[in-house]
Amino acid sequence: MQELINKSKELLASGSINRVLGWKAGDLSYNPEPAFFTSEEELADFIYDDFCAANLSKFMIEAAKKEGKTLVFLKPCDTYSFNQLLKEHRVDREKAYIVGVGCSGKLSTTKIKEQGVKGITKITTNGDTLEIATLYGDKSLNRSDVLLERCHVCKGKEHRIYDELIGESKETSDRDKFKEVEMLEKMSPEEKFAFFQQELSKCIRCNACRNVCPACSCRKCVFDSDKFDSAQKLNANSFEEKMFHIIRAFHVAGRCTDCGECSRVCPEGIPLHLFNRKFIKDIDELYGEFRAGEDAETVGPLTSFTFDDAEPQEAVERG
Amino acid sequence: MSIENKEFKPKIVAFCCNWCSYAGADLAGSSRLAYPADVKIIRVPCSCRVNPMFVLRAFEKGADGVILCGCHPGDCHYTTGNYYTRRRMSLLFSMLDFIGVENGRTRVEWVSAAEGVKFSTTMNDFAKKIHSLGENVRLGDIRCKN
Amino acid sequence: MYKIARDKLPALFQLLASEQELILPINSGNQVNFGLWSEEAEVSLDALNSVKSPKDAFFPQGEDLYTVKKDGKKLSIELGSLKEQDFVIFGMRACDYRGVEVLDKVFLSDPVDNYYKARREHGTIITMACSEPEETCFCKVFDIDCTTPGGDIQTWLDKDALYWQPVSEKGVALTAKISELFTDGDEEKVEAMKKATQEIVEKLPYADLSLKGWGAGMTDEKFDSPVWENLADSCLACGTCTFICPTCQCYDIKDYNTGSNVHRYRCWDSCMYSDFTMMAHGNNRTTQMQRFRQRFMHKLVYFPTNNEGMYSCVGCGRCVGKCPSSLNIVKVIKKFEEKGE
Amino acid sequence: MQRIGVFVCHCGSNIAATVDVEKVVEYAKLEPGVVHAEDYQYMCSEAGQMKIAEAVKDKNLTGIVVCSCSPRMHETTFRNAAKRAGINPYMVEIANIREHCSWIHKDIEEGTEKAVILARAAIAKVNLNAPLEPGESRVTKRALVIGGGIAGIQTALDIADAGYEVDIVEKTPSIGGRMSQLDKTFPTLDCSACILTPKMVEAAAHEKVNIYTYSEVDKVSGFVGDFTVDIKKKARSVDMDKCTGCGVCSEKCPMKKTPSEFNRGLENRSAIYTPFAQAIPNVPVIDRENCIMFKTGKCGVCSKVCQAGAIDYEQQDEIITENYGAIVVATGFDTIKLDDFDEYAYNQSKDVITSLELERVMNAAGPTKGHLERLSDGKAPKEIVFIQCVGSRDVTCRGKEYCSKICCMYTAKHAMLIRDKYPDVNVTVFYIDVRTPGKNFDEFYRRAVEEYQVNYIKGQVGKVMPQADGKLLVQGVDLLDNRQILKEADMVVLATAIEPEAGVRKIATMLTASIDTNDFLTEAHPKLRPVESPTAGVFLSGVCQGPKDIPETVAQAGAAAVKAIGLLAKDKLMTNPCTAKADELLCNGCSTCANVCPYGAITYEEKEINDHGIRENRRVAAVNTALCQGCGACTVTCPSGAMDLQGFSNRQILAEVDAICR
Repeated sequence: MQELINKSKELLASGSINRVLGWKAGDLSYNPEPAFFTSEEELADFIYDDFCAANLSKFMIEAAKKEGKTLVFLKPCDTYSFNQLLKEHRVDREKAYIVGVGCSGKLSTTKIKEQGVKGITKITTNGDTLEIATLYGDKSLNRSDVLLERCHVCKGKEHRIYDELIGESKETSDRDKFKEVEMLEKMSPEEKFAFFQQELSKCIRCNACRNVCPACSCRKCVFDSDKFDSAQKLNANSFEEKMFHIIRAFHVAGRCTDCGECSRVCPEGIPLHLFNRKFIKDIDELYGEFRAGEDAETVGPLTSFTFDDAEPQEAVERG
Repeated sequence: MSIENKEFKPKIVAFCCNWCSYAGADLAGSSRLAYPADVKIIRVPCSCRVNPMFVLRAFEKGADGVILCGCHPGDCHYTTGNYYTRRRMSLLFSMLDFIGVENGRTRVEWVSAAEGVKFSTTMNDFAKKIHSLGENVRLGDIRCKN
Repeated sequence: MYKIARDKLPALFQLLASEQELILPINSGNQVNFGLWSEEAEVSLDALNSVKSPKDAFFPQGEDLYTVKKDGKKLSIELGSLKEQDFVIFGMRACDYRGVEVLDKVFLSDPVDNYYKARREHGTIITMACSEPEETCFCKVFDIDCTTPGGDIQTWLDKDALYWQPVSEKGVALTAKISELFTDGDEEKVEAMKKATQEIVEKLPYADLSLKGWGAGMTDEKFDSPVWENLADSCLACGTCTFICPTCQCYDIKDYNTGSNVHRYRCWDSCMYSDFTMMAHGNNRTTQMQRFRQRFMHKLVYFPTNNEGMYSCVGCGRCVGKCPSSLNIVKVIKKFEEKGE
Repeated sequence: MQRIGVFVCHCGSNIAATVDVEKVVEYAKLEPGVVHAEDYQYMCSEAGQMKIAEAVKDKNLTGIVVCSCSPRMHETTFRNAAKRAGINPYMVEIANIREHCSWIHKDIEEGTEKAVILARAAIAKVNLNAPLEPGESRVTKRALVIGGGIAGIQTALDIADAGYEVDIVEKTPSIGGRMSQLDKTFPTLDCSACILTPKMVEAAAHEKVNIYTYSEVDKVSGFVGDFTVDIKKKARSVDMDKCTGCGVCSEKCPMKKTPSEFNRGLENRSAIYTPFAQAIPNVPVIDRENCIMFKTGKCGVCSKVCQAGAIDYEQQDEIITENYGAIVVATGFDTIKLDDFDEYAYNQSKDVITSLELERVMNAAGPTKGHLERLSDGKAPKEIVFIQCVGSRDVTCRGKEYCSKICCMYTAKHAMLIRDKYPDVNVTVFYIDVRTPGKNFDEFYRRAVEEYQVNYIKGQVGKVMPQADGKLLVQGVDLLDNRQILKEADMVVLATAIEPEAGVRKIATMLTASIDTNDFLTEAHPKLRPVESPTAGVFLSGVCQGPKDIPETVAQAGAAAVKAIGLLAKDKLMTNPCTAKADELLCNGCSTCANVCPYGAITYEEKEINDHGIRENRRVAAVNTALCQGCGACTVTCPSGAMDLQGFSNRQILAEVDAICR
C-alpha cells in the first residue's frame, strides 16, 4: 500500500498528474470508499486492502471531464472495464495514468455477516484467515469462505491495460464461472421461473446495479427517459423488474466484462451476475469465445455476425 | 378448464420487414391463404429495427406470442440487417428461456416476398403453438389483464 | 408484562393472522424483509434489521391514487381504495418505529394524506427491543432507546420467551383478544435484558457521534460549507440509501397506461436521482453534490427546522451497510466535525 | 394533439364482404385524436381522394389513416393525395385491412374485429407522426446490365438508344446467351442466329454500349441513383486490342479434349477457344484449367503461331470500379441437371438428349453439322420420342413445381422440323398438357399434329430402357386410351425444365434484390411492377424473373430499359426521409451504432451540447441523411435510445404494439 501512496505522491509532486483516484479508508474496518486525492495530506487516508472492491473504471468517465491527468489504480479485472469504456469513447486514455495494482481477491461484507458475525469492531487478515473482533467476541474465518463471488471465477490476474504495475497478485479462481448458469439451464421452466421470481421480487429498483456498472454508462438510461415510454421508478408488479433486468443485461451483452459489481452492490443480494453470465455463455457457445474488455479494438459480438450464425430457435433449443 | 381453453383468443404480434415478409403477408392475402385473425402485423423497415424492448413490451401489454419475420439471411434489403436480428433475438429468446418463459412464445422466421404460402403456414403453425401454450402469465403486467 | 414461550410463537402468529393481516420479518431468497405471514413463510426474528425498512406497511413503494377508465370517448375516475382491513406489524425495531413517527409528521399533518392515514388507523404496531445491536447502529444519537422501542405493544425476546407489554389502547385491545396465549412475564428479567443491551450500546463504534452544529435553524451555517465539495465524489446516484431508509418519504406521481385505462400511481422517488423533481426547464439541482447535500440537509437540518427539532434520521444504520460506495450519513456528520464546521 | 381523419375503403366487396366497414368507422371515431371517420367504395379513386381533401379542409385534419389495401399498393397514392390537400405526406398511415385481413378471414365478425384493431394501431401511430421532408440525391447517368443474352442486349440497346451509357457484364467469353445456341425459333421457324447476330453486332458497335465479357460483378454498394459496382474482368490471356480473330491459335492448340460449353458437351473444343463462330468479341480466351501451358509451363503453341503477338500468359484478373444509376439483371437460365431422373436413362444412353442438345444437333454449326443422327453410332433415327415436362410441374423435390413455359412450343417446333426434313422419321410426343397460349401458338401446334402427323400421346413416360441392340424401349401410358405403351425408339428427347442461371443467387444477394424459392428474382409487384425488383434502381429483364420465350423476353427487356431510362432521365432523386436521427442530449458518442451501419452513414463530431442550460463539449453521432437508407439497425444497438428512426420511431412502434395488445 505504501508503494501506491509513494507513487501517488511522486507523480502529484512532479505535476504529471492532477489527481489520484483510489480508495479512502472508511470509519469502519470494512467500508473504504472510492475517492479522488489531490494533495499529499489527503493521501494520508489512502487505503488499499481486502475491501477495496469498487471498480474505479467507472469513475474515470467523470475524471475524463476534469482538467488534466488522473492517476487511477485498477485491479486486473477493472482494466477490462477500462478497455471497454475506451472502446466506447467514454474515457480518455490521454488523461489517465493507469497503475495496475495487485489483487488477491476481495472480500464480501455480506458473506462475513452471513457467517453469523455481528458487531464487527476490527478485521485483520492473517494469511488465509480473517481475525474478526466483535462486540460479541472474537471470530476467525476462512478468507476463501468470504471472497466475493466474482473472485472465485476470476478472469486472471493479468492487467489488460496499464502504464505501470505495482504489487503482487494471488490467483483466486477456483470455480467454473458457468456452473451456476448451467444448473439453472437444467431446471424445468417452472423451476427457473420460480427461482427468478423469488430473486427478482426482492428488487427495490434502487438502480445500484445499473449505476455501479461500468457498461451501463449511458448519460440517461432508457428507464429514466421517455424514449420508450419506459421510465419507471417502481416495480409495480413482477413484470417490470424482469423487463428492467433483462433489458439491462441485453444492453450490456457483449460489453459486460463480468466485473461482478452488480451482484456486489445489490442491497437485496440478488445474483444479478447470472443474467450477464448467461449472455456471456451464450455468446461464447454461439459466436465463439469473447471477453469484453480484453482489448479496446475488437468489434463486439452483437455488432458483428457471420453468415452461418445459429437461428434463434436453434439457439434456444440447443439444450 | 376446457371451456376456458376454448375461449382463449391469443394476442399475437408479428413484426414484418417491409421488403420481404410484409410483402409475403400481402401475397398470402392476395392468394387467400388464411391464417388466424389473432395475428396482427406491424410493419417495420427491417427486422433489425425490432428492439428487444418491443418484444417485451408486447408481452407486458398482454401479448401471448411475438413473432419476427424478415428477409432470408443473405437477402436483406439493407444487406446485413437480418444478421444482427438473428444474433439479438438468439440472445433474447435464450434469456427468456433462461428465466422460465415457455419456449415457443417467441419466434423468428425468414419469409421472402414470394413466400405467401410460407407466411400463411408459419402463422398457422405459430398460432397453434401459442394456443397449445395458453395464456401468457409469466411475462405480463397484471395491470393490463382485465 | 406478559410472556409467551418462544416455541409458542407460531401459535401466536397463527392466531394474530386469523383475525387480521400479519406483517413480520421473513427470510426469502436469503434476505430478511417485512412480509405477509403465511404458514410456509420463514419468520426471522433474530435479524437486527430488515433490508428494507418496514415503512412499506404504511407508505408502500407504489400505490394507485386513482384510475382513469375509458369507455369510448367518455372518461371516468375511480379513486384508489383506502386500507379497510386491520393489520398487525410485528417485530419493528425502535429505530423503525421512530421512522413511522417521522412519517406521521409528514403525512398526518395538514394536508392529511388519506392513504397513509387509513393504513395508520388500521395498523397495530408491535415493536421488538434490540438485544444485539451492531456496529452500524447509532440510534442513541437521536435519543432512541432501542431497549424500550414503543409502538402499540412492545416486546423483548430472549432465547426462551417473548415478553409482551401493551403500550397504547390499541395494544391493550389486541392483547385482550389473544390473552389466552400469555402468562405473566417477569419484569426483572426484562430489565436485565435492557441493561445488558444498553451496556453494549455504549460500546458501539458510533456511540460518541455528535450532532453538534446540526438541527433546527442551521441551514445557513451548513448549506454553503466547503466541506460538501468532495463528499459526493463517489456517490453513484443510485437510490439504495433512500429506498432502504425508514424515513425517506419523497415520492413521484406517474401514469401507467394499460391501453384501456390509466393508473395514476405514486411511487418512492430518490433525491439522489438526476431526474428528481425534474421540471420543464431542467433540474434545480444540477450536480450530484447538490443532490447529496439535499438528502443530508433534509435529514439533519430542514426536517428538524420544520418539526420542532425532530431529526429525520433514526440511526438504523441501513445506509451504512448498504451504500455501494460506502458513503453514509455518519461519514457526513464526522467529516463536518473533523473540519470543525 | 393530432386531428386525425380515418378513411375506410370498401374496395368494392374485397374488403366490405368480410369487414363491416361501418363498424370500423364507428370504432375509429372513439380513438384519441380522431375527429373524422368515413367509409367509401373506393378510397383510391378520384372521388375517394377528393373525400380526403374535403375532410382535410373541413375538419382541419393534421393526420390521415386510410384503412384499405396494402401500403405497398397505395401508400404513395394516399401520400400524394395528402400532399395535394396540404398535409405533409408522411402524416399518412395505412391500415392494411385487405391483404392482412378481409382476404384471409372468412368470418365477418372476426374480420371486423381485426380491422378495428389494425385501424387503432395506425391511429395510435399517426398520433405520434411528425412531418418529414425528403432530401435529394444525385443520379449517375449510366446503367449496368448483368447478362449478355438477348434480354441483356435488348435492354442495353434500348437504354443506349435513349442516350445513356450502358455497360454489359457477361460472364462467358461472348455475348449472345442461350439464344445463340438455338437453331430455329418458334412459331416462325426463322433462324435464331440470323436474328440474334445483328443485335449482337449492333450492341458491340454502339458508341454508348460498353461490353465486359468474361467478366463478373464482384461487389455492389450504394443505392438507387448511385450504385458503385466492382466488375471482375477475368484474365483472358489474349490481348483484346492485338487479336485479329484469325482463329489459328484454336486450330493449332494441341489440347482439344475439353467439352464445348456452347455445344452442350456434345463436341470438344481446344483450350484456347472462341465459343462460336459469330462470337462477340471475336477474341478467344485461354481456358487456364485445361491449357497445357498453364498446367505444365511447357507448350506455348498459341503464342508461337499468333502473328499479332496477342497471347499474354501473364494477364491478371482486373477489378474495374464503376458507378451506375440503374442496374438491370438479365442473367437468364440453364436447364436443370438430370442426375436425379434415372428413369429417362439420360446418363446411360447417348441417344437420350435434352431439347437444348437437340438444338445443337440440328444446327449446321453443331456437332453433327446439322444432320439428325444418333450420337451413339451416327445412324439416322427412325423413331424419335419426345418426353414433356421432364422436371417441370414436378411436385417431388427433385424437379420444379412450375411450368417451364417454353417446352410445349419448342417441342412442337422440333417435331415439325424433323418431320419436314426427314418425313420417314416417326415422332411421338408424351405430354401432360399441351400449353399454347400465345399469338399463333396453337395454330403452330395444330400444324404439327395435323399437317406433320406428329403423334401426341397424353401421358407420362415411366421408364426409358436402353436395349442391347442400341434401341431405347420407352415405357409410357396413354391416359386417353387408358393403356400402357411400350415403344421402341432410336432417340429420346427430354423437354428439360429450365431454372435460373446458377450465379443469380450471389448477384441477388449483392443487389439485395429478393429471390423466390425457385431462385427467380422477385418483382416489386406481380402485376403492376413486373420488371422492377423491390430494391429501388434494380430492374429485371428476361428469364431471371420467370420462364418466358424470346418475344416475351425482348418485350420485358424493353420494359426494363424504359424503367431504367425513366430513372436515368432524372437529375436528382428524392431520398427517403425515414432516416435515423440521434438525440444529442442522450447520445453517449460510443460509436456502437456506426459499427452496424451498412452505409457508413454515421459519423461523430465533438460539439457543444446545451442540456437545459448545462453546456458541455462532447462527442455525438451525426447521421448523413443522403446515405442513410432507414433500416434501423443502429436504433437497436443504441442502449440509451438516443438513435431513433424517423417514421418508425420507438414510440410509434410501441404505440402500435400497445394498440394491438390492448
